[in-house]
Formats: sequence, structure tokens, C-alpha cells
Amino acid sequence: MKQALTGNEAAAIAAKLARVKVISAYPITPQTAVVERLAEFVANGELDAEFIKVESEHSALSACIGAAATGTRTFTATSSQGLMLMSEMLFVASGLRLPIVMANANRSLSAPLSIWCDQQDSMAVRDSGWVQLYCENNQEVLDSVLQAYRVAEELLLPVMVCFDGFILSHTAEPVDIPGQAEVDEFLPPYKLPNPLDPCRPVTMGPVGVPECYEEFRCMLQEATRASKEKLIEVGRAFWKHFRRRYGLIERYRSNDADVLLLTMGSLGSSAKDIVDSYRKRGEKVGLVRVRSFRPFPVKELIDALGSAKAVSVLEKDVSPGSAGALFLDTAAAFINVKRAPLMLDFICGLGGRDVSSLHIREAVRAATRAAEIGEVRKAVRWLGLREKLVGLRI
Amino acid sequence: MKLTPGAVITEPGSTTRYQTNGWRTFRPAVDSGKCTGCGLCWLYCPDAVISRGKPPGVDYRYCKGCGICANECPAKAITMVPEERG
Amino acid sequence: MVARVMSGNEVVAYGVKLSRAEIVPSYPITPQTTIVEQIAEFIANGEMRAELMRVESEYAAMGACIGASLMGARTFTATSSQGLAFMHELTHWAAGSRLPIVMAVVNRAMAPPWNIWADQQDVLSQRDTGWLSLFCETNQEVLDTCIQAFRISEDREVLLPVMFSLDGFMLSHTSEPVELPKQGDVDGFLPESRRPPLLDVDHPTTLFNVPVPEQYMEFRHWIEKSMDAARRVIPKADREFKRRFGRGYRGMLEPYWLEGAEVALLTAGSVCGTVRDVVESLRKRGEKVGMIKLRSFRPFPSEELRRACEGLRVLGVADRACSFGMGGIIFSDVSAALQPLNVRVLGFIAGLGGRDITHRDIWRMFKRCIRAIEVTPARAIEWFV
Amino acid sequence: MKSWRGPPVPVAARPSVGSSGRTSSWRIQKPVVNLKRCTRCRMCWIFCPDVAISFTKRGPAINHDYCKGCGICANECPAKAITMEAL
Amino acid sequence: MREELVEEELFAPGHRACAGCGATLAVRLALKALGKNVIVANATGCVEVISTPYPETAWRVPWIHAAFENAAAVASGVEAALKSLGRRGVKVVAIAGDGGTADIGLQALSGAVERGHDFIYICYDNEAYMNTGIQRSSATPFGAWTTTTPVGRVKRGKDRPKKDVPAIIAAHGAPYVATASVAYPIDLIKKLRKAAATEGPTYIHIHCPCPPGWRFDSDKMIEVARLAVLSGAWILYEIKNGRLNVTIKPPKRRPVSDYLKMQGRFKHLTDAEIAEIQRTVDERCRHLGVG
Repeated sequence: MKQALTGNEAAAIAAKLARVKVISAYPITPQTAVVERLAEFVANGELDAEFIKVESEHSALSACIGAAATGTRTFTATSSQGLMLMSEMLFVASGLRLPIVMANANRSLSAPLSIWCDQQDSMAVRDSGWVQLYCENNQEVLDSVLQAYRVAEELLLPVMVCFDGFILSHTAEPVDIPGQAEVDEFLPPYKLPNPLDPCRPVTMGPVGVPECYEEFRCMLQEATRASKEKLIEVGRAFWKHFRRRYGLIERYRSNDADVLLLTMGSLGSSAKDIVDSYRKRGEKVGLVRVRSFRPFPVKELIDALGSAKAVSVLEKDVSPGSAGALFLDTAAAFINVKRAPLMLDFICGLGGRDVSSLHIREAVRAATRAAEIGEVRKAVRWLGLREKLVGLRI
Repeated sequence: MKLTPGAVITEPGSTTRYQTNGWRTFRPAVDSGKCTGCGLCWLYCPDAVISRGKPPGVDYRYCKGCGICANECPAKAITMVPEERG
Repeated sequence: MVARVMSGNEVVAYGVKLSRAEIVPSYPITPQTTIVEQIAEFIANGEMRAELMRVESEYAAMGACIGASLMGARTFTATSSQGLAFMHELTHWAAGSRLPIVMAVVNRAMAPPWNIWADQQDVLSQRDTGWLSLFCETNQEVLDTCIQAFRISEDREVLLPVMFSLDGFMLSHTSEPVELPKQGDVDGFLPESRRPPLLDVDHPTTLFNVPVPEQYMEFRHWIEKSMDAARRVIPKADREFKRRFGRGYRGMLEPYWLEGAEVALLTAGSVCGTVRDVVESLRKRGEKVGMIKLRSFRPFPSEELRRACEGLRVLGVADRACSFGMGGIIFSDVSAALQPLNVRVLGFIAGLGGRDITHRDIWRMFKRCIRAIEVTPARAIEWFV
Repeated sequence: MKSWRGPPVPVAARPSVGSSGRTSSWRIQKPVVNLKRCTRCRMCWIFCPDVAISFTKRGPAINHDYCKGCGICANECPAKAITMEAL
Repeated sequence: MREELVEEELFAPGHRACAGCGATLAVRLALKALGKNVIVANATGCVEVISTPYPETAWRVPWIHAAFENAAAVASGVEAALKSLGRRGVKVVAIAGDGGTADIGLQALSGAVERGHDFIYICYDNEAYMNTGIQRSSATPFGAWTTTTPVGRVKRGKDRPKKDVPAIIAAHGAPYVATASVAYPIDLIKKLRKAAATEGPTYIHIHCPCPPGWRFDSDKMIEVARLAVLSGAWILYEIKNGRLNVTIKPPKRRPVSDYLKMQGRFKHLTDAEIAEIQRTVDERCRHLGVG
């Protein structure tokens, strides 16, 4: 049945529908409402689960690791500073191959302290071996959490479902909530091959001497690569059950486009409006939205972007001293491709800065100009910077 | 050796495959005459190589020669003798 | 100059002593521990006037560094893998607060499975923090980079913390002959840090307050500007160091034997020494190969890399880390920098968790690059297991 | 590009009254002091969280730019000399 | 009394601990007391590293290691999972060293105890970071040499007293807190059995001498541990619901110098420094009612 839900509520309801058994989370803006709603579900008996109100995010993920290893479906949620505090444990969760699902309300990183949205937090932990899905709207948040459990538990890989803080987490949108029976059919019960059990003692997290360490990391890389096919397969299964289609990327009017926008998260919706307005004026502009940033959809992006002349990457993160993470990996995907489009990187929307239609149009114009002159003079640019404040010409 | 995902070890107690006897320079020698069967040597052994009984058995495959049993034996029935290499 | 045979960790301790670090918050973690143990010896014997803070965790170590540095003290710490990941939230904070801190990262693999040996996963995963990130090939370079790091970090146009990496055990616990400069010369190169304390009872200030969205992005942009400034400051400091001590490392990136080379291998850390040997032996057999030693990973020397790769057909990138779900970490940065050129780039992931990268491995990498001149490889990124 | 001068200090603000804006618009009720009843005991001054009460010879003076109308002074005044009234 | 001791060994030989290691004896005795139905959450440290070189493991019970600072947090996750699975009769045991308990892992331990999880936390206290090579921890005793508190002209060993972790945990209102020593195995096993029988968070702090770390010959490991108790440097007591009682009272307390003299880490101490240590030990013994 349809209901107006914020992103946080969508994540909480998805966790309830997935019949999670252990929740271990710590409050942090803007994710806190996920934790609060789950606490209400447990208190009202709507959800039969143990809720560990841990004393820090580092312990939040540690408790999830303990619970998942003991054979229960676990859930946690966090944002920015919390995600950074638990970043050591992100590597441990993926290394131990534990299928933990986490909702991450994207929030920018301090210092200076900022509670508003950008994607620097989840981008900063892109190496940790977690599958990372970025959602455009609250329906996708709910659906992605459900799909995340199937992908995680069939591949033994933790999954992070990211959605923009405040823009999605605190904005109510109509969301179709599937019935419990349908979800039970889509999502089989949790089963771990070697759980912690006195009847069959196992040792988890041993010392990996150099003779076998690299092989384990290679297995983890293969698993993350295999999660591409698994995401597509689970997306198809989801379509059969709930009639909503999800893949690694979303292509919006991009087949014949000369200029393409490439972005992630809720920025996709605003970019679609701009694409429509350009299309009305007959200009071949399109959009590709990356939903799965890890595993990085190399083949899919080559197919989607290959035909364009120029691509403008719009991303809400930056790796200081280099460029944006989406731009870096997309460039890596195209490095040996003969006919690669020109690429421009636009850092925008940091710390909650609004990315207005004017900014997106500026990105499209820059890409069109680059396509005309056939080269990119300045690959990395910043959109929406208030020069007065910084006191210098850009 | 087949690697398990997440490096899970499914055979408990498998360090017994690795014998630590090469570590010692002294080994405990038990004088069964003096031994009273009190079991303190069994209790205090950090590597659990001594079995209870009068006199106690020593599993020389794993004994590291730390000498605690000899030092703690109330009847002075255990002495540390140099390990002769074969 | 006093020449002595010293391990990498010992060299770092001498570098910190010569640089007159004042506050050294420290927490033990293999393989970094002997740095702080050596510093403890210096202090205990009165050879070094500094405060060694024995904090309770790496998270507290970076917190103490932030406190010390904002009071104007020259601050140093050292850590490895799990410790660096545990303080990850505060490494972001230290860079965002524009606090000069120098950290030695003795590279070690990330667990699990638990592993204390060397690879570069820990430091490369810190690439978004805003810290400058330098790599060293030899123990001599470790000493020189440690001293240069303080000068770069405290440069008024940079004012960003610097982490320099040395390979665990391969450098940290391996002794090499090292020339120790005299204290007087180092004082000439590295003047006493006279930054005013930012918290002062006479001039009460609120630090790091909360900027609303209308102000936040500009602070981030300032960091980007400082990184651009660092692209000038790092080579300048290196040149100045060469003028005073006769040893220089070509700034951010060292091209090696690229004259007439069609294929080159880019890598960082102690493995560069092995690559130099292989380049020499291949050159003797007429192969047109060369090497590019990456010294500065952040800021990433895109300009210098493009200039160095002008004539190349294929560039191999040997990553000792992996961004799971994608591939090599340095590989992505190199690909973005070489976009305008049509140089083919191959990525190799090797040497994880202490696995040696042998002459044979590097020889095989060069062979794949040479074959890739004609045939585009099926997979851009390959694992050397 | 001209060599760029880095920021001397990171994000910082010098303390100044009202540096974060006047908070008077927050209140829906305001304290009124009946000086005749006031015993000059200063409890209102001590307990005011927003430093909006200063003490003069004639007794407490409310700084209406920053008073948020929380009502603690009225509630704590032993002589019931302060009453909260609608705006 | 003797039959209480179980034959079965749940910590296999062949582990890579140094000869005469106090910590492994503590773990061996603890598992003897608790039996098979336990799940162990171990923090990084000597016991973790020496017992699980892949593909071998010394543990004959389910065991998980995640990181250094979260043994108690992982344990609370395991306990919550068991409760949600409705599994009865399985005790969750967190095991960590003194660094992993008193320093880097104190926050996770405090959180888990405050939340009242039903688990036992065992700290094997070898009084320094032995796994990384004998660096000072907050549990290192006053005056002791370590590699980060060397003895030099200006500084001489650790200049701060040992952190009293049992008191901190008791202050959380934990139902059962006890100190133990490898030299008194029966007392240790009794206390662990009491902890196992107690519902809620329990804490056992075991004193474990470390031959390479404290600089003494391996065969003297038990003797050093015993002398710590006989001299009052280590006091064996239990705190049940806030009430403390000393379980082993030495008939006539030995001078603390007998204990200190056996260990190389104290050999630099002057008579004045030993007298100072004696004074603090006497005061603490008077405070706890030990003769």
C-alpha cells in the first residue's frame, strides 16, 4: 500500500519487512530517525528483534559482526562521522565475509562540522569491500535494502545502501510498501555456512600469513566482481515480485545523446528535468545515473557513455589533491577504450549546498563546448562556489 | 589447502599439527619414585602437554621446556635435563 | 655528515628528533612501534626535549595531535594499518582544520585475515582525507622526507597535515646505510615552528564552529587550493633540501630512464629499487622500457605525469592495494591524469600482505605491457597472485 | 595564477555578543519584573541560561534582544516578583 | 575438591605462545572452568595471534576475532543473536589483554556492561602490550621498565600507578567482579564458575606473568605470580553485588621487594623507589582488609 515516507522511515520499514533479528546502531544526524522507528517497532512488538543501543558506531558495527557471525540477520544505520569511526570495522566485516546490511544517510565530513548532505562519507570508504548502492528516491531506498539482503546473503558480502541526508532522509515521498508475505517469498531466511555454534566450533578472523593473505583478498575481489551479476539477477527477481526495475545504472534518454550527464543519488532527479528541457529544444542531452558504485559498473558505463561526445560528471564529493571519485573511476574504466568521450568533472553540492538547475545547465554547456573544440582544458571544476567568500577568481 | 571464504577455520584444535618440541633446550624428566601424583604439574602446564596420573605422562611432541612443572613440583620429582639433539 | 647503518624506523625517530618535534602522541602497533620506542629512548636519555604521550588508542593519538598542533606545537605521530583506519574519522578532521601534523605510516596490510606485513592498502585508502601523502623508496629518503614533511606541512600556503609512508619490515625493519645530517644544518632548512597558539586566554576564539551550507563548500575548496600550492611547495622544498644536503628526489615524481622508452612501469615505495634493476637488465637487452617513481600520491602530480608519459605507448601501474569492486587505487588516478594522451594503461595488483614482488614478477609485468602495445588486453586490471 | 595565500587560521570566530544572531524572536512570552516586590537576591541573574538578565542598582534588567522567554527567572524568583506575560 | 577439575583440554597444544606464558595458562584454566558451551570473542593480542595461524587454530570452542578495541562489543552482538535465536545454555565470553581492556577497549567494555548483556569478560593482565613487544599500558605497574618507559638519565620506567579496572567495572553495578591469578588455579576456576552462574555482565581480571616481558626465567612464572599475591602486590578478591571480600589472605605478607627482585623489569629500582612501592601496597592492603 502507498504511504508518504521519509528516507529514514523507508529504510526502517525495509529492515522490519526483512525480519532482521539483531539491530545495533548509534544515533547520528541525519540517520537517527531510522534508529528511532526501529526502536518503536521493537517496543510495540511489531518487530521481534534484539536492539543493541551501543555506545559508539565502532561498537555498532562490531556488534553486528558478532551477531551476523552467530547466524542472525543484522541491520545497522549511520552517517558521516559515524561511518568514519567504524571504517576500520568496514574492512573487517567484508574480510570476514559477513552479510551485514547498513543504511547510510549521506552527510558531509568534518572539519568544519557539517550535518548537511554530500557523498564524501561513503566515497571515503569505497575501498572497504562493501557493495555500495546509491538511491535516487525513497522508494529505491526501501527496495534497495530488501535487495541488499539477497545479494549479501547469497554472496557473503556486506552491502551499504546510501541515500542523501535530509534531501531524501527527511523528505516524505509516496512509497509503495510491499506486504510481508510478498517479502518473505522474495527473501528466504538467513543462513550462514559456518556460524559460531558450540556444536560445530569454528575460528573466525585468524592470522593470515603472507603465504595465503593475498589469495583471500583476491577471493574478496572476485566476490565483489560477482556481485555485479548478482545485483542484476536480484533486480530481475525483484521485478517479478514487485514490478519495479533496478540495475547497476539507470540510463535516461542517453542512447542517442551527444552530451551526457553522469551522477549518483538524488541529483539524478534534478538532472532528468534538465535533460527533458534540453530535449524539448532538440538538443541531444541524456543522463546516466550510477546506482551501484561498488562494484563499479565498468562494462555498463562503457556501453552507456561510449557513444557520447562529452560527459559531465556531477558529484558531491572530492578527493583533495586529485578529482572526484566517480570521475577517477569512470576515467579508469575508459582508459584503454579507443573511442572514449571527453570527460569533465564537476564538484558540487558539498556540505548541503543546493545544486540548482543553473549549475546543471552550466555543466551541460561546458560539455557541449568541450565537444565542439574537441578537447578539455580544465577537467576538474567546482560548481556553485561563492567567489566572494573565497576571495579569489575561479 | 582449500581456502574458506572469510578465512574461517572449521577444524577446532588443529594447532596440534604443528609440534613445538623444537623450541626447548631443556626437557622435564619425571622420577616416578618420588612422584606423589598430586597433579600440580598437570594443572600449571601452559601447553597442556602433561597428563594426570602417578607418574604423569609428558607429551614431548609439544613440550617447550619452560620448566614450570619442575619448579612447582612439591616432591621435586621433576628435573630439567638438557635436550640432546639426535 | 655522519653515515650509519640504521633501520627505517630508527631513521624516522632520528628524523623527528632532528626536526625538533615537540609533542609525540603514540600508540604501539606492529610494525611502527620501534619508532616510538626509539623516541622514548631519546627522551629518557635527555637527547630530545619532547613530550611522548602514551595515549590509549590511535584514535586518541590523532585527537592529541589535533590538540597539540592547534596550540602551535610541532607534532608527530606514527601508525600502521588498523591504527590508521581506527583514527580515520580524525584524519579527516585534522586536514579539515588545516593543522600541520606529520605522521609516519609504516605500511601494513588491512585485516582480515590478520596480517602484519607490508602492502599499501592502509595509506591509499586515506586518499580523500585532505592529507598530503608521500612515499619513500629507501631509508635515506625516509629520513629526508620526514624532515621535508615538517617544512611542507607548515608552509603558509599549504597548512595541511602530511603523512609519509615506508614499507613495513621491508624498510622499517631493514637496515641500510644512512647519512645523518647535523642538527645545525637541519635547523637551517627547517626553522623553529613559530605558529601562534590558536587557543589563547588573552584572545578567546571559538574554533571549528559549524558553517551552514552557505559557507562549508568554500572551506573544502581552500583545501583544494592548498593542494595546488603544495604541487609547488613539495618540489621547492626538495630542491632546497638538495641544495643544503646534496640529496634530492625530483619533487613529486621521478622519471627513470624514460628516454626513448615505449613502455614504463609506475609504482611507489621500496619496490622501485627492484624495478630499477629490471629496467637496467631489460635495457641491456635492447628493450625500450623505463620507470616512473611516484613520490607524491596526494597531491597527485597529473601535470608531471603527463609530461613524463609524452612518448610512451603503454604505462603499467603496479598497485599494492585494491579498491574492492573496482581495482587498483593509483590506477584510477593515473587513468584520470592520462585522459588527454592516448597512452594505454595496464593495472597490476601485487605484493599484498607482505608477498614479495620479485624481479620475475616485474619482468612479467613489463612483458604484458610490451605485448599490450599492439593487442589491447582483455582486462585492464590483473592480479599477480 | 598569483601565488595563493593560505588561510591564516582554520575555521574560527572571535566571540562577540549576538555573534550568532539575536534570539529575541524565539519567545512567545516575556518576563516582567515588579521592582517593588524584588528583594535583589539575584537568583534570576544566576539562573538565566542566555545571560539576558543584568543587575543594576535598581534591580534586574532584562535584555529583550536575547531573552528567549524560557520562564526560569519567573519560576525561580523567591519573591514571585517576575511574571511571564504574553508578547 | 580436586574432582571439580575437568580433564578435557579446550585450548590445544601447538599454539605459538612463548614457553611459560601466563596468559595461555589463564585461558586454558578458564575454558576448563567454563566447559564446551561457550562462544569466545577475542580481542587482538598475544592470545589471539599465537592461537590462530591460518589454517590452524588452538581453540576447541567457537571463536571470533574482529579487532583490538571491540571484544566486548562483538560479544554483545553474539549474546543478542543467541537471545534472538532462543539458544539457551551458551555463555558468551570476551577475552582480551590488559591493553585491549584498560586502554583501547575500555569504551566497548563499559558500554557492554552498562547495557547488562549476559556475558563474562576475561582480562588476561600481563601488564604491558606484549604482542607488539612490551610497550607500556595503563595496567603496567608503577616503576616498571617497558620499551616505551625505558630507564634513562632523565626518565626511569613508568611514572604512573596501575589502572584499577576491576573497581571501574564494579562501579558500573556489574553483579560479579573478581580478580584471579594463574598461581591459584582453584580460586580462579571457582570464580569463573560463579561468573558463569551469574546472569548479566561479569568481569574476571587474571594476573598473568610474562617471562620475556617481565624479564625472568620461564620456569619461575608461577612462583612470580604466587609472590605477587603473598606480598600483597596482587590481591585476590571478589565483588558480589557491590560487596567485596578477599578470597585468599596471605598468613604473613612478604616484603614486596621479594616479588620485585625476581623480575628484570624492576632491577633499576632504588631502595627509595622500592620503599615507595611498599608503602602503596601496604596502604592498599589495609584498605582492602588484607593483613
